[in-house]
Amino acid sequence: MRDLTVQIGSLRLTNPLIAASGCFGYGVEYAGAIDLSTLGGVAVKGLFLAERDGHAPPRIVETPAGMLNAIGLQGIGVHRFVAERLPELRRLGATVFVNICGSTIDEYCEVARVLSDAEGVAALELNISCPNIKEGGLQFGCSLTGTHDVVSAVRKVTSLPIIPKLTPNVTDVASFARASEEAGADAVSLVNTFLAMAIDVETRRPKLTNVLGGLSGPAIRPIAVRMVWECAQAVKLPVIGMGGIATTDDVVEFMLAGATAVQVGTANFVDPFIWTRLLSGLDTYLERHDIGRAADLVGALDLGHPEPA
Amino acid sequence: MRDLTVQIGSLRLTNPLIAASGCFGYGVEYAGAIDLSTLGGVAVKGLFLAERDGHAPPRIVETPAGMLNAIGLQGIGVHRFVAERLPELRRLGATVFVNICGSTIDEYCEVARVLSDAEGVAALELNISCPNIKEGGLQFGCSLTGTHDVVSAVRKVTSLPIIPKLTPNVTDVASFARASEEAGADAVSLVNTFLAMAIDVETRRPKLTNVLGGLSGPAIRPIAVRMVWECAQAVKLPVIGMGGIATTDDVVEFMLAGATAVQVGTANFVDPFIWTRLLSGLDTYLERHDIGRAADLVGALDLGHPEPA
Amino acid sequence: MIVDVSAEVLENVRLSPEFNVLSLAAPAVARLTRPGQFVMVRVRPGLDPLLRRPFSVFEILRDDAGQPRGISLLNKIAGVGTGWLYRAEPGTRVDVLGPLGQPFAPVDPPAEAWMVAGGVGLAPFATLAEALALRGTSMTLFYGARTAEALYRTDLFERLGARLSLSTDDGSRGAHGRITGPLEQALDALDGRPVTIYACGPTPMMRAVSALAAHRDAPVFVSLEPVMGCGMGGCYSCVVRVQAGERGRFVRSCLEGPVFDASTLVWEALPAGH
Amino acid sequence: MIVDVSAEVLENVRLSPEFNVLSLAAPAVARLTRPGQFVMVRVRPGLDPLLRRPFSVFEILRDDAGQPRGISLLNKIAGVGTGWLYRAEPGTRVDVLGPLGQPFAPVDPPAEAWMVAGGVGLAPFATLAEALALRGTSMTLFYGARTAEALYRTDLFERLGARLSLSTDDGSRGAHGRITGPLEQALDALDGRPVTIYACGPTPMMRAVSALAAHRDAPVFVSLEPVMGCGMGGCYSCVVRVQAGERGRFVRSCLEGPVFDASTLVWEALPAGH
Ligand SMILES: Cc1cc2nc3c(=O)[nH]c(=O)nc-3n(C[C@H](O)[C@H](O)[C@H](O)COP(=O)(O)OP(=O)(O)OC[C@H]3O[C@@H](n4cnc5c(N)ncnc54)[C@H](O)[C@@H]3O)c2cc1C
Ligand SMILES: Cc1cc2nc3c(=O)[nH]c(=O)nc-3n(C[C@H](O)[C@H](O)[C@H](O)COP(=O)(O)OP(=O)(O)OC[C@H]3O[C@@H](n4cnc5c(N)ncnc54)[C@H](O)[C@@H]3O)c2cc1C
Ligand SMILES: Cc1cc2nc3c(=O)[nH]c(=O)nc-3n(C[C@H](O)[C@H](O)[C@H](O)COP(=O)(O)O)c2cc1C
Ligand SMILES: Cc1cc2nc3c(=O)[nH]c(=O)nc-3n(C[C@H](O)[C@H](O)[C@H](O)COP(=O)(O)O)c2cc1C
Ligand code: FES
Ligand code: FES
Repeated sequence: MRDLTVQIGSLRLTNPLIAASGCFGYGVEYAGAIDLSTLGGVAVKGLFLAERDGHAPPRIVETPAGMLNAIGLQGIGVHRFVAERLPELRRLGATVFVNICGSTIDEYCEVARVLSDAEGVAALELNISCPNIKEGGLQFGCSLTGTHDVVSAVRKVTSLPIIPKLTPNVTDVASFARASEEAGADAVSLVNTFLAMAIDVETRRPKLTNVLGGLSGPAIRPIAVRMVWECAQAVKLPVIGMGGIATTDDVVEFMLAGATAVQVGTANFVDPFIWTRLLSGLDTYLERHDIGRAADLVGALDLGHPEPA
Repeated sequence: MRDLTVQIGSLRLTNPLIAASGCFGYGVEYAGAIDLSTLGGVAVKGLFLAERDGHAPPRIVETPAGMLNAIGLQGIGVHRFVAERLPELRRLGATVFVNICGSTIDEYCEVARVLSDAEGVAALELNISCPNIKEGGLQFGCSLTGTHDVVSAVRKVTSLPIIPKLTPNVTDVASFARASEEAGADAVSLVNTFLAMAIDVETRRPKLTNVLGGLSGPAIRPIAVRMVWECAQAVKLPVIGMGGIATTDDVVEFMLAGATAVQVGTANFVDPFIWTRLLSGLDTYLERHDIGRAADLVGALDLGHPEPA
Repeated sequence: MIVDVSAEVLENVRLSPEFNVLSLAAPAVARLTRPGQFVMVRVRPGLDPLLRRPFSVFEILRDDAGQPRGISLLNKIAGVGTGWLYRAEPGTRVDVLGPLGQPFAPVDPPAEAWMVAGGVGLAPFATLAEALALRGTSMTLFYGARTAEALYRTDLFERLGARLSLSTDDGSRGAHGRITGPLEQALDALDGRPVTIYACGPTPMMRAVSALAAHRDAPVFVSLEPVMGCGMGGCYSCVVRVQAGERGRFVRSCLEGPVFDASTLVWEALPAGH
Repeated sequence: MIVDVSAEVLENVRLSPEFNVLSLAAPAVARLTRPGQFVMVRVRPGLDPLLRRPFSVFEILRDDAGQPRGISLLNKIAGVGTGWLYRAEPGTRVDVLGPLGQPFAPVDPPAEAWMVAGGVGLAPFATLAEALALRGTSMTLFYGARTAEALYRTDLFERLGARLSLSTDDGSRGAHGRITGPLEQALDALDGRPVTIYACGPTPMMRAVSALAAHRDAPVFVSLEPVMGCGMGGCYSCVVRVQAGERGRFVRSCLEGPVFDASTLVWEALPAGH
């Protein structure tokens, strides 16, 4: 096995593969399929301070090479998470990224405080990019000052690494990475889902109860890769890339574009055993290309005038 | 056959199906596969004033349920188009939408003037959204004032219907529809392609010579439908919707979301005989749902609290 | 334990233009499956369709020595995925992830077990009937369909000793009308005998069964079929509302179901079904 | 005329772990095809892969009465689409759009025709050889591959009266080395006889052939294989640079090619090939 470790700020990950938030439950659900300690990290489902009901079903719809979701951040709230799930995650040896949400800046801060006091949280991923809820989320994620304000407020209340998760539903995603950097973030992660919709032509109604949902999966990968590339050039912070990763080649593609680590969401639904395949695939890739460390892939895209391919 | 006609400003189309620009050559290439006069319209490849070479190949790459292109607007220029292609298009009975480009506002205006003086042009589609070229395109399409300025300048030099083609690479596409409306557009069309990239992990080089390309095809449809829906609510102008249409259901979906007409691009590559299938499919749909006119579908999305589906 | 196997199609018996039974070489899944559990099937390689589809395990296939060698699915065409499985030829492969979900708890004698199936809702009952037969529980299959031709594989259940009570919408076999008719009569004739009811079928049917039985204090377990994105508890797409506090709460039916005690569900919040 | 047919796979002969000949029931395409033309094949339904793949028409298949009943493709695995076509079982269907592109112009006697094929570049020459045989043009197939086993279907060409000049990289059959070796010798031995050369294979090979022949004033027509998005002139993905003015200009090889007069191409601008 080559050296797969990567560094996100002060955090050393055993490998660059992180389960994406909202696509891996609270992690414990997958303990039967994969040894969680073998993952670079586990980003748990987005948490508000209080429990949340989420949207009425139908909550997902399949689309070409992708899916829409409007779960509406159903969740048990940060207190129950700390009491009921975190101990189990620690026991399983997971590196826990907690995806945190808020309707107000105060709520983000309060959630961050609770988690900072808890044992076993590796980093906070600030969800300022959920397209499916009215309050919070995009309200901050689509405004540069909103992004700056949330990040700097949370920065003040925690010493955990903070990773704003950026939305792709903006003109210039790199400027949001910059705003995050200036506000004291330790890394940025992207992309969250693309705001989208689907209509049932027989009933003439939206297919999702929530009307709008977020597009994820392989369909969006080429846009996500471009955005990761833009952000990696714009900031010194590590970038955590995601959007449609389903194969080892996809992992490598994001890393070449500048991602220090990657997250896998939708593909885990299709194949919960994907992790071992991606890990061994990455190792094989490094070996075939005689690259010593996975970290050497980061940003190694070769832009030199492409030899006529 | 039901009444399939739709109205785009002063222009009456025999049906809502238009071949998308850049996906149908100059139209004449497809005369062997389809009687061009049976189409609602034919949007020809984007034209600058002068001939253009375009980008070095590879110019396309396939992606999950989509493709990237960076053609770079290779073209014969507006003068040769008028002299060499337009007469043939007229003879074939095509309703010609000319997709026009410019590096400067003056160039847009000059191209518009030349086409206004020519015989057989039905409308001008203003390409302010090509993601693959340095000059023109996104430079106007990603700025509200840029959009407003180009549209109002062209408005002054032509009485042809003008249809700015909007880019999806913005935070709030509806505001660009509004800017177009205020500047005197007759309709808006969207979406152009999503800025994206793909990397060859074996060579570690971009798959496209141009590095970046535009994502089109079924992959983007759910985002495009959402954007069409947003624009249709924001402006009184007719909206021409596109992005990933490949089946009759897709056509209907866009119309329900608010599109008065639709364009089909990538799917025509896969199936140049798609047009007759979509036309008869639309007719069958209207019959099955006992809807008299295709125009009645426009914006007929039912948002009433979705009965638990 | 959950496994993912690339399973060869052993046989595809088309029962009608809409229904087929697909036999799959998946011994590992077969060994682990308990009554009423389901699997997530990736119908073909590639990204279209992207997601797996949930299917009840219909039969546990056994070799001559009685060892589990695979499972079968009772498949009804609903769209692209089920269409592929209808056409799948022997020799091709599909990925099968499972077994998943909470199984039925087979009731012991002296209680009777009544299985109420509507259409493709027959699927989870073959495994349950096997388990009931092992326990010696007396059982009846109430099974309704549109026509006589659409009542499939009743032989399986007869072989296990189940009584049949059938109905068809057109009266071509069994009682005329919905299966809730014969069920209600049977309930009225119970005369104090304890019975546990298991139901699977269209949501309105399951709801009606649940209402009928509630009057008679007979426990009802239903197997729900909501849209499922992952089957593993990862996505929260499959929620149904169960009673809790004032408004109830959403639980994931892939983890806490698909089998639910009917009396715990908030039926009004359930999608009317497909 | 261009047609799109849903063609049944009649036969799939696997020549090696990499190459196969796929016979397709596509009489309409077979009737229309001229030498060296290609078709765009949708390898399977659904959106993955999305685009069609270009293939030379290899053989025109005829029934006993000599009527065209289909075409065959000489397929080499390069990725997902060609992989599917390698595995395609008889009875499945693929969509075939064509015939497309500019055909070879078969030369008349007394000129000789030399076909120079590298690897899968053999594909467009079976139809050309048929046309040449009809005209009574004397022909030679120069055909190079890695090993003796990778020289396929030479029987087809012998049957049509072509002389064979073979080469293998490992010397296991024919000359040792590249096919340009035997070709150069033959050119040197021409002694004023008029010859027209047709070449298809890796770009460096075609370029070398073109250079060799240019010295001897022999016209060379090459069949190029760039990436093609549509095959119909719609997308401008398939351009190659031809000489014009100072810098040359891009032309669509699906419309103006795939067959080009080698002397008109700007070889430096051609992708090195796959
Ligand atoms: C636990 C469980 C067990 C099931 N067991 C069986 C079984 O044994 N046999 C069987 O034939 N089917 C079973 N189903 C239903 C089956 O999963 C769906 O019919 C299937 O997913 C539809 O996929 P498709 O690709 O054919 O349809 P799509 O093309 O995806 O959709 C076509 C239509 O089917 C509807 N649909 C989507 N998901 C479901 C769903 N879960 N249930 C019903 N309709 C749906 C869609 O809304 C759409 O209207 C089960 C479902 C669940 C949740
Ligand atoms: C006019 C024409 C005629 C052709 N005739 C034949 C033929 O008779 N037999 C045959 O086997 N092949 C032929 N080819 C090549 C064939 O089209 C490609 O091998 C095929 O498109 C690759 O598809 P894939 O899905 O297998 O590969 P993908 O999975 O799409 O890609 C795999 C690799 O193949 C490369 N590739 C993509 N397109 C081409 C291409 N056009 N040519 C070569 N490599 C490509 C990709 O860059 C990638 O590296 C022809 C091509 C053209 C343009
Ligand atoms: C069902 C579902 C639920 C999600 N929930 C969350 C969430 O709670 N918080 C969050 O930041 N992202 C959420 N996401 C977004 C994913 O974490 C990820 O950013 C996105 O899906 C793109 O990656 P993918 O294509 O690999 O799925 C969710 C995505 C899906 C599909
Ligand atoms: C190869 C290619 C070339 C294109 N060229 C143009 C163009 O010249 N002008 C333009 O406005 N849009 C151009 N487009 C965008 C399409 O017109 C259309 O907006 C987009 O592809 C989305 O539709 P689709 O998914 O149906 O292809 C091009 C798209 C493709 C795929
Ligand atoms: S199906 Fe994903 S949580 Fe139940
Ligand atoms: S392949 Fe599309 S123009 Fe040639």
